[in-house]
Parts: sequence; C-alpha cells; structure tokens
Amino acid sequence: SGGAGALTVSMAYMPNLTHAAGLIAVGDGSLRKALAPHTLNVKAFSAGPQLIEALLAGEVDIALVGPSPALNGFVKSRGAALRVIAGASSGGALFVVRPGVTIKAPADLAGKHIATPQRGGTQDIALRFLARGAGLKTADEGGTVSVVPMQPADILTTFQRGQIDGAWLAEPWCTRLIQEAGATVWFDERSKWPGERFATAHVIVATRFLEQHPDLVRAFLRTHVEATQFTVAHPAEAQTLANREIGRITTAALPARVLEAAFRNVDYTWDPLSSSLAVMADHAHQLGFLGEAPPDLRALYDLAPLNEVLREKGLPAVTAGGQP
Amino acid sequence: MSTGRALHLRGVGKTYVSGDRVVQALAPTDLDVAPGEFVCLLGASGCGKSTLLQLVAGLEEPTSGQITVDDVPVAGPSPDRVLLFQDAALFPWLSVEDNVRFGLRQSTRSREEQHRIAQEWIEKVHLLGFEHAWVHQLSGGMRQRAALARALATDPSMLLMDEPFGALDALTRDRLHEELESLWAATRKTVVFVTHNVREAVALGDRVLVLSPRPGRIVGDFRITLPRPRALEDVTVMQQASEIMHVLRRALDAATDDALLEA
Amino acid sequence: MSTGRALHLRGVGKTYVSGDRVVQALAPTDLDVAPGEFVCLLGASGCGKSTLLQLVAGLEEPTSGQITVDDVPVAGPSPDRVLLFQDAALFPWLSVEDNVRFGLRQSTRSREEQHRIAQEWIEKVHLLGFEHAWVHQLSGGMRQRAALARALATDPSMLLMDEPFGALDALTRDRLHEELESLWAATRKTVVFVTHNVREAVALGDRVLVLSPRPGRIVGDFRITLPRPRALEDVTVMQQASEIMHVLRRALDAATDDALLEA
Amino acid sequence: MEIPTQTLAAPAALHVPQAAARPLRLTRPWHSVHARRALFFGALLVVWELVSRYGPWPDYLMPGPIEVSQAVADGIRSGLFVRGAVVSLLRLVFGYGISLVGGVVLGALLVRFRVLSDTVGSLIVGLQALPSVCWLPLAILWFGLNERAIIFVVVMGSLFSIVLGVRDGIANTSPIFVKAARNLGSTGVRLYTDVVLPAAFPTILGGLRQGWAFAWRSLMAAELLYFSLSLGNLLQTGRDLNDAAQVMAVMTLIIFIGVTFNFLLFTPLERRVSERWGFGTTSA
Amino acid sequence: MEIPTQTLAAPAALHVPQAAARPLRLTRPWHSVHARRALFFGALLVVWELVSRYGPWPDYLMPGPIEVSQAVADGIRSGLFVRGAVVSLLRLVFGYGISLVGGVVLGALLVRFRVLSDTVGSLIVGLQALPSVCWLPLAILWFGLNERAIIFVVVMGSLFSIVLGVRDGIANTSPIFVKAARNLGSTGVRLYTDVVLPAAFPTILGGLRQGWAFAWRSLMAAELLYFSLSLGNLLQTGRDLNDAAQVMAVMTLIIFIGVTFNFLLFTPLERRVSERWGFGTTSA
Ligand SMILES: Nc1ncnc2c1ncn2[C@@H]1O[C@H](COP(=O)(O)OP(=O)(O)OP(=O)(O)O)[C@@H](O)[C@H]1O
Ligand SMILES: Nc1ncnc2c1ncn2[C@@H]1O[C@H](COP(=O)(O)OP(=O)(O)OP(=O)(O)O)[C@@H](O)[C@H]1O
Ligand SMILES: [Mg+2]
Ligand SMILES: [Mg+2]
Ligand SMILES: O=S(=O)([O-])[O-]
Repeated sequence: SGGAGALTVSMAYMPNLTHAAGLIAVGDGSLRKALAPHTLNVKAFSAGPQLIEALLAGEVDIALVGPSPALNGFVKSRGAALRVIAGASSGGALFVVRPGVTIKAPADLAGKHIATPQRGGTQDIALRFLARGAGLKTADEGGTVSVVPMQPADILTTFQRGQIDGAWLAEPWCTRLIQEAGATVWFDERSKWPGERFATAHVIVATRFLEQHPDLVRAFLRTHVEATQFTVAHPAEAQTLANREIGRITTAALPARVLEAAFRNVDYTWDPLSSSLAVMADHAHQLGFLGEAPPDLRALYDLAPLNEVLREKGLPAVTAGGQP
Repeated sequence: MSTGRALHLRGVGKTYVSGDRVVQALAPTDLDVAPGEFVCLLGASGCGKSTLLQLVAGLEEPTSGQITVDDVPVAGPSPDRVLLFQDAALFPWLSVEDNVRFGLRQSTRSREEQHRIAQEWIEKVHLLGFEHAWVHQLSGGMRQRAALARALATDPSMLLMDEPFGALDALTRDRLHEELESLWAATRKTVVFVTHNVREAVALGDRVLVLSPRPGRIVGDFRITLPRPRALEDVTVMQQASEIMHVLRRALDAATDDALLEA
Repeated sequence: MSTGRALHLRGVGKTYVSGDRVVQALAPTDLDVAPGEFVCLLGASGCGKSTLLQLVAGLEEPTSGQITVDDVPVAGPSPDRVLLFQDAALFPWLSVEDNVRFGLRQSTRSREEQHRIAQEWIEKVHLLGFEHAWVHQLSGGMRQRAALARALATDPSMLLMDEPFGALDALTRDRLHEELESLWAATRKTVVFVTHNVREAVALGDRVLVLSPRPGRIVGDFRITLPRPRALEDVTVMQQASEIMHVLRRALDAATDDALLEA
Repeated sequence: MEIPTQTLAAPAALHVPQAAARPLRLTRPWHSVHARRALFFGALLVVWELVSRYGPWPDYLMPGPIEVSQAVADGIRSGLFVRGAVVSLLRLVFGYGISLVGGVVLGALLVRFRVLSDTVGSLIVGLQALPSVCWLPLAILWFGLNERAIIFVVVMGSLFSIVLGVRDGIANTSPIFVKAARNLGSTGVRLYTDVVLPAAFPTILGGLRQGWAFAWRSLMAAELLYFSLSLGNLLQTGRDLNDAAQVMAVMTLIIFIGVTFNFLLFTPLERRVSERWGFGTTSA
Repeated sequence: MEIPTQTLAAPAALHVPQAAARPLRLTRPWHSVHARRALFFGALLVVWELVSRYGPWPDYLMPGPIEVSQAVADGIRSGLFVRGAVVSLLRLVFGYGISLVGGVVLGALLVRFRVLSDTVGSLIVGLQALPSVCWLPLAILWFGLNERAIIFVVVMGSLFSIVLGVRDGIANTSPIFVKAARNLGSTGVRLYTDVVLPAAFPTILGGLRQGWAFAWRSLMAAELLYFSLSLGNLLQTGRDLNDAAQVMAVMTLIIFIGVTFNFLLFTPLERRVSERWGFGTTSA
C-alpha cells in the first residue's frame, strides 16, 4: 500500500496447486490489469505461517492461504488483523499408506507412524481427531499413534525409507507419494465432508486494507472469480498456466504426470465453505490448539465484496454460516 | 632534545594481591631524583626493581604513596617517561624498523623524518641490515637493542631502563654505554637505570641506589663523583663497585625470605 | 646421577631462509667436546650461539653437517640433552612447582619422589615460598631460576645453558655458580654454557670458545687449567679473561656486518 | 616481615582513579558485577515492555516481557517446557560431547599432519558454511528417524567450529613451548595433552564456546525433523501457530540456558586461564 | 661474505628426516600441496560415486558426483545458479561487512568497558545460541519484506561470533604489548588500531572465519523468507522436489564458494600472521 495517488498492492500466495486461481490471475496479467493504475507487488511464500507473519507485520495486503494459518492469524490478532473474503479451492488432501502396511480403519492407526505436513495444520488436526474418535491416543498424549509433523519433502524420503507408515497431506505430495513411493490411498479427504467439499485455500485480506480500499478488494475478487471460472472451464490450459507460474517462482515446474493427477484431486471454488472451517476450528479447539476460549469466527468472514462481485456477474451469492 | 625532569616518590609501595597470594614487592619508599640525574638501581633478584620502574612509568598503580614528576602526580603512562622493559616487549607484528618508528608515529613528525630518525637509531644499536626482519628472527641481544632504539627514538625527558644491556656481549655493551652517556651528556635526561652489574652502575650513574631483598627498601645511596667518561675496567670504578657490593651482600645476608604471607 | 657424553660437530652450519631473507647464523663449524667437559661459548650478540645450542639440542635442523653425541647422530630432542632457553620458556599454565616437575613427570618416578626432587631444586634456586606462584607473577631473575630448576631436576647427561645467569644479581649468581660447579664436580655432566660475562666463562669452564660475529665461526679455543673453585674476582681469572677479551675484540673489529644477503 | 597496614587497608586502593585509557580489566568486587547485570537486564525488560505497549507494532506481533513470562509460566506449569528442555539438553550434551572429543582430536591431527590439513582441512572450511538443515536429509537417509539422526545434525553443526578453533589455537601457539617440552622428554600424545593443548587453551576456549552455541542452533534445526516433545519443536509449533509469545518464550528459555551454561562452564574456565596467564591483570 | 654453496644447494636440506614427533608445520613446496589436495578430492569423489552406486541407498536418495555435477552443469547452463549465487553473494558480502565492522567495534568496547562486558557481553552468549530462523519474524516486523530484512538476519547470525572472537582475542592478549604501547604514547582509538587489534589478530582471525561461515548459514535461513532467486531458494526447491541431485549441487556450490573465499581471504592473512609472529616456523 502507499500514499496518495498510485498505490502498491502487496499480494502473497504460495506456489501450490491449491492456489491455482491466484497463480493464473497473476500469470496471465489479468490481476495487474484489473488493479491498474496501481502497482501489484507479488510475493511468493513457502509456508502459510510465514505468509501470515508478513501480513500481520503489515507487509501483505491480500493473499491466498490455507485455512489453518488464516484461522491462526485471526485468532492471534484477536480478530483484528484479517478477514476471509472468498474461497479458492476445496479438496486436494489424501490419506496415503505405504505399500505393505494395512490401514483400513481408524483402529488400524494404533502403533503406526503417520506423517502430517504441519503441527496444528489442517491434516494434523484432522488426524488427531480421527484417532481420538477411534478411542486412540497420540504418542505425545502417551498413546500409540505417532503423529509426525514434518516437511513434505522429508515425508517422501522417510516414506521411501519405510520409516513412515502413512501420511495425510495435500497435493501434489499425495500424488508424488503414490507415483514415486508406490503409496496406496486409504481415503480422499473429500469423502469425509458433506458434499465432498471443504476449504483448502482462502482469499484473505488485511482488515486495514479492506477498510481503506474496498474498490481494490472488489477488483481483486473480480479477477479471482474469473480465474476460478477459467480453471474450472479449461482445466488443461489452467494446469499449464499454473504450472508455468510454479516453475517461474520455484525454478522447477511439476512433472506432467504429477500435475495431471494432482489437479484432478482439487476443486476450485470461490465459496469459502465456511461450515467446514467451523468444524476444523472446533476440532482444533477441542485438541487445545486455538487457546482457551472457543474462537469466535463470526467476524472472520466479510463476504460482502465477493457477493457484490457475484451479483455484478449474475452469479449466486455465498454465505458464511448463514450470514451473507 | 628533551631535558630531564625531577622525580619524587613519597611512601610509594606496592603489594600484589591475587587470590590468596599476597606479595609485598616494594616497601613504602621515599626517593628524590633531581632533573638530569642518572640514577642506577641495584638489588637482589625479585626485590622490586622492575616494579618500581613500572610504577614510575605509570603502568602500575602504587598500593600506597604518591609519585610526582616535576611536581605533577603521575596518573598513567606518558611518552615523556619511557620504560625500556626487561623483556624487550617488541611488537611481533611489526618489522624492526616499524617497531623503532612506533613511538615516533604517535607524534606529528613527517614520514620522512620518522624514517630518518629510525634509521639513525637502528644504526646506533648496530642493527643495520635487520630493518625489515621480524622480531622472532632476532637473537636475544638484538631484541634488546631494537627495544633500546625504539625507546630512545622518542626522545623522552625521562628514561626508565630495566636491565637494558643484560643480554649483550661486553663489546656491544661498551659501545652502547658510550652512546648512552654521550646522549645523556648532551640532553641531561633524567635516567633511572636498573642493572645487576655493579661496575656498570658505577660507570654510568651519578648515584647508585641499593635495594634490600623483597620487599625492596632503599638501603644504600651512593653518590658517584668520579670524572666521566668512566670505563668498566677503571680501578676507581672497581673500588667503588666493591664497596657497594659489600653493602649489597650485607643486605642480602640480613634478609630472610619472609615477605610472602599466605593469607 | 647422569654423567657426561662426548659431543662432536662436523661442518655444522645453519642458514635461516624466510621469504627473501637469507641469514647465515652459523658458518660450518667443527667442534669436539669430551665427556664431562665444561665448555663456555662467548661471542657477539647475534653471532649464532643460541642457534648452536638449539642445533645440539635437536630442536633445529642444521643446514649442513652432522652432530653426534657419543657417536650417535642427533635426530631430534632428547631429555638427556637439556637446553636452558635464553628466555626461560616456562609454561604459563603451570605453577612454579609443576614447571619444575614437568621433566620429572615424563619419567617413571613416583609422585612423592617427583615432589621431593622438585622441592629440592626450588630450594637450591632460592624460590621457596613461590612453589604455587604463576609464571607471570615472577620477576625476570626468578623466571630464569625456575627454568634452571626445571632443567636440572631432570638430571640430563648433557646441559646446554643459554645465558642462564644473565638476569641475576651478583650474589644470587655467585651462589648458583657454586651449586652448578658442585653438581658438575659430582656428576661430570657435559656442559655447554653460553654467556656474555668473560670472567664467568673463565671461572666455570674447562674450555672457553670464542665465536666470530655473524656468521659464527670458532675463532678462539682456550683451555682453562686454573684450580677450582675459582671466584670471579680471582686475579688469575681476571687475567685469563682479559686475554680472551682481547681475542673477542679483535674478532668483532675484523667483522663487517655483511652476512645479510638480500636474495 | 609485617606488611604495612596502609597497603592492605582498603581494597579500594586497588581502584585506579586516573582518566588515562585503561583497556584491560580490573578485578572488581563481586556484588557490583551482579548489581550491574541485574540493572541492565531490568532496564532491558522495561524498554522491551514499553516498545511492546507503545511501539508501532501490535502486541500480538511484539509481545512484551509480561506476556512472554506468562507464556513461560504456562509452559512450565503444563510441564511442556521442562520436559522439552530436558530432552533437548540431553541431546545437546551428548552431541556436543561427541563434537568436543572429535573436534579436539581432529583439530590436533590437522596441525600434526600436514597432509590432513591440506585436504580435510580445506574441506572443513566449506562444510562449516552449510546450514544445519542441509544435513537433515542425509541424517534421515543414513540413520532413519531416530535420536541418532538428531545427534548427527548437532555434531555436524558444532564439530567444524571446534575443529577449526582447536586447529587455529594450536597453529598460533608460540613454538617455544613445544620446543621446551620436547626438550624435557615430552612426546607423542602426552606432548599434546600436557603442552600443545594447554598452551593453545586460551584460544581454543573461544572455539569451544562457539561450538556450544552452534550445537544449540543445529539442535533446533534437527528437532524440526519430526515431532517429539523438545524445545525445537515447541519453537516450531509457536511459529506454525503464529504464536509470537510462545516463540519468544522458547527463545528466552534458549537464551537462559545458554547464559547459564556459559556461567557454569566457560566463565570459570576463562577466569582460570586469565589468572594463570596473567591476562588482563594489569590495572593500567 | 659468501654463503657456502652447500647450505643453499637443495631445498631438500630443509626437510627433516627423523622419526621424532614434529607437531608443527614445515614449509613445503607449493606443487606438492596442490597435488595432494587434488588427489584427496579425487579419491573422495570416487568413494562417493561408489557409495552412490553400490551403497545400500537408492541413487535418487544418494546421487553420485557424476549426477551432481550434471545438476551443477544444468544449473549453470540455465543461468539459475550463477544468478542465484550472485544474489546470495552480494547479500553475504554486505551483511558480513556490517558484522565485521560492528563486531570488531563491539568486541573492543566489551573489553574496554567492563560495564558492557558484564551486561551486553553475557547477553550475547545467549543470543548466539538462537537459531537464525528466530530472527526472521523480527526482521519482517522491523524492516518489512525486503533486502534489509535478509541482511538483518545475516548480521544477527554472524555478528555475535565475531564480537566474541574479537573479545576473546583481545582479552587473551598479553598485557605487555598494551603497556609498551601506552608507554610510547599510544592512546585512544589508535591504541586499538595500532596495538590491541594487531596483537589479538591471530586469535581474532579464527572468529572472523567462523563469522563468515555463519553468515552463510543465516543467509540460507533468511532466503527462505520468500521466493526470489537465490541459493537458499534453490536449496529449498531441491528439498521440496526431493531432488537430491539439486540439493547436493547447491551444497557443492556453497562449499566451493566457501573454500574459495577461504583461500582468497583468510589463507593469505593466516600466512602473513605466521610469517610475522613466527608460528609454526620451527622445523623440529
Ligand atoms: N603481577 C604480579 N603478581 C604478583 N606478584 C608479582 C607480580 N609482578 C611481580 N611480582 C612479585 O613482586 C616481586 C618483585 O618483582 P620485580 O619484577 O619487581 O623484581 P625485580 O627486582 O625486577 O627482579 P629481577 O631482578 O629478578 O628482575 C617478586 O617477588 C615477584 O614475584
Ligand atoms: N628463526 C629465525 N629466522 C631467521 N633468522 C634467525 C632466526 N633465529 C635467529 N636468526 C638469526 O640468526 C642469527 C644468530 O642468532 P642467535 O640467536 O643464534 O644469536 P646469539 O648468538 O644467540 O645472539 P645473542 O647473544 O644476542 O642471544 C641472528 O642474526 C638472528 O637474526
Ligand atoms: Mg626485573
Ligand atoms: Mg642468544
Ligand atoms: O543454520 S543455523 O544458523 O541455525 O545453524
């Protein structure tokens, strides 16, 4: 953001498939055009918490990010720092099992080492909750299920070395585990949710930016909705475009095989799927992750700008927990 | 060239305390040195001679008493009172020439003048050809000579010399005696000179002080009035020396090494 | 107690080369020392005396020639040939007593015996009361004495002493002369003794060797047959000394400082 | 002989009043050091609290000492901090121990054998520049997911500092001590333990302390390897949850343990060294 | 006077043939050092290749030098490695430069002012134990998402090593040099630049080299802040892709740059120091 006249809008995302809409909007130049005459400053982060950190520090105005970092940032700032203003994707997380290991029911988790990408992250919480539901305790509670949060790259290595029995994680890592380490799928996380839909990426905005520049937020959302539509309508082109961006940012694009398979496991939507986030927040809170009091999520969403954009485009409005 | 200053010590003593060791190195001492006087200090090994010089140089703090130079209390070192350390204390990271120039560089002299003065002194201490040698490449005596050049080059008004010729052969020492004496004659610097060679003390000094063994106290004060220049082999020098030697011996025999208290 | 060995040098020379500096410290030299002989070395400052001792000690490698001890070539240091360094070289991390015990600890002696021998030597060099002092707490002369005790405690059959009494007052030196002479009389160790004091050389030595200025060559070899014990003040000692002084002076006057070649 | 009373009367007499430059330390009374230190840390805390409250940053990004000590207290009450610290400390001590022994031996060998110095020595300088996280994949590969992998990363993180510290310490020691010792019959391993290492010790000590710090750093990196209660993990959890108070609480704990170990281990050693060698004893 | 020919005839005469312990270095002919080093690194590569091929690990986890050099070549050809290295090196040099100046000044101040040493000094020991990543959040907070934040992390990672190195170096220097210098009229800042620092330099040098290594480490941590072409990013990308060859290629690059800088910067300084002080010149 800047002073009078032309601003610099700082946008952040991660070079992940679940952020494809953002990658595409940046990659094809439409976002830049939509924000003109203001400048767009894009930062790509490698992890959600760091992105949130930057947003809290006032270095990011608008971003695509996973639900649990967004929730953390919201709770940690006591609801002050950010708002969820749209969804970005759903699905894209699988529970995969190492060849030779049998995990077919939650009870089978006993005595197993299961990797998740991040302690307190979406899958980490879900796994702990799953174990609890089956009457099992995790190792750190003195039980038998070892939940092992580690970097996805290390999950692949340990999987290949036979030191991990299963992993619950996001794309494209599930696909890589399947293709490169012969993993089998126990379940696709979509099967656990009503309507097979649950939030995996959101659009968030710094509250201050939302208040000062609602027009820019709407312009952003307009492009976001268009990019999402494009992704749904033209998956092949979208894949290519998104992958080109990933390659540009990280210097290494995904191999075609991984890209195709992983892309199929993700759904793109601007609906923030707020009910799924409420469930996650509830689970996280029950597991002691979000502080003493249950988080008050009512203020988390501000879907008015999105609904305005949707109305312009003649699309149905979305709601957050019954509120528009 | 700088000329000498008056030195006064009033009840100056030094006791080293470290952990539970307490060593009284110098008993409270009174001493008056006139401007331009050449005073030699004699005394048993460990009796506090080096300590005395360090106190006068302002490099150590007396435990008691006060030192004044021209009635100004000594409150730290000054380039006007240069101490020639017993163990040379040359800077290993500097060449011989740069060591000699070190004191000069603290002044406002031009580089050329510094160079000229340094060369002059290097020649006087017979180290020509070793200007660019490092300290570790010098023999023991060469180090002493380099340190001498470094101290004298700064032209202080008071020279504090701690066994400066101890590691020199007789002939080199004789030559440096001549140099020192003619320098002193020309400038009348105040000199306090520690030596173990009684004849050297007699040959060089206006006065010879004898210290008792640890803790040092002045137990003899001899005024030498023999005509200068004096040679170490002069019979009169030898006579005076043996007289002083007698006092020294008595002091040593009387002493018992009881200055060390285990606290 | 160890008794002396024969020392032979054949064409032993040493040239220091470092960067573009080439210094010939010692010209190729022949020397034969009989078992139990007490040889004193005299020479101008920087003429290669310390270098010669280091070569015999096996701490430096000669550039030319060979050194043998009892016909065995010297190939490194040995506790049987102990060098007393010009600058004491005490270990600062050890107390005086532990420094003196250092050589003893390399042997198979019991702790009690080590302690007893160390105490004995500390007493002989008049350092009682300073057993537990650290090196930096000693005066220059006290350091030399501690180093002397450390070297003698190991009872080597050959003693290489580099100006061991240079920093001592006359009386302490006289006492240590007596100690050294009686030790030598009792054990007939081979001793090579560097000094700048010609009378000391005459008083102690069976032979006095005179080296020319750098690069050192033996230019005088005097056999001293005066009856022992000899005092520094004996007239006969003084006479021999002045004779040797004459040779020394001639050697020095003849020399021009041209040993330094800029390569 | 009696020591005149005035020379021992007041320790204040040792104090040097003059204005002249005094670059080397004085021995000061014990209590004033502690008072000064307490004052300093107290002032630091106050400034921190003020910045946290009135600074330009929201307090959830820049929590003050009160909030952080709350987090420390919570962590300690729940037992997490204590158990985590114990786990980490054990690993640290173990890994550092290995580095210490290996570093001293390797450092000495590097000086002793020119061949090693020319080869392994030049490699070590490069290896030292590798961030600890680089060793993680190899550790998993070679040791699997277990304590050994963590210890390996800790060793890799601290070993090279110690090796180079020991090597430099020995190489920059005056050869006169070695000459004197060999001359008195000291050889082989005893020459190293009795002379080379003690002579180099004042310099080596710095390397050992740095090694300790880098063992910590690498441990933190290694403990991200997988979840089991440890300080590194608590730190990472704090980061993942954007919980600045927890991050700072763990940082405080790390600093506290670091400072404590320094006082217990290294400060006495340093004091011993300066006492023996006479460093900084001059009052001038 | 002429030097007898036999004394200069063969440099081999400087070689010491005896079996006696020789803990200190000889000056050796230049070429043999390089030959030995080449041989060592060659052998290392061969062993690595063999382990990669016939070792118990699949080669995608443990690529050999051939594959890694392939990756290096690819990286260089694509321009990524060169551009990344340039970006990282600039940050490194800049950050290290700040640490160097700040470290020397702060280290000297710590020795000079006992108050500082008692307070800031004891804090630094603890701060040094903090992993570089801990500084990231503060860096973003204070400097924003920009180069300054990265430089800050680099400085925090290397400054304390240098401060402590300088402090220890100065504190463990024989006070005699300072006495001699003050005696000759050296005071104030010149006393430091002319005497205290040169006297302590042999020890300080080790701290400077360690500081350099830790500047590297912290830079790698800082470059994970966000994606922008740099060595740290290339390393992370390699890890994310489980591309062991790329990880090792970047590691090789880091080691290579580390070793090169050591040879260009630190080795000549070390040689100078030993030449002047006479360290390790004894042939015995
Ligand atoms: N830094 C110190 N700490 C403790 N004691 C010391 C220290 N410096 C000197 N001493 C003690 O003070 C006494 C006098 O020492 P000083 O060096 O003044 O003697 P000296 O007369 O110069 O002897 P020498 O002729 O042997 O050089 C000695 O007993 C010595 O042990
Ligand atoms: N390590 C070295 N490197 C270069 N030159 C050296 C080295 N050691 C000694 N020299 C030179 O060798 C010569 C002889 O030195 P040495 O120490 O043997 O003299 P010395 O006879 O013992 O003199 P002094 O009586 O002054 O102690 C000197 O010119 C000295 O500069
Ligand atoms: Mg003295
Ligand atoms: Mg000599
Ligand atoms: O990579 S570290 O700097 O934390 O060791």
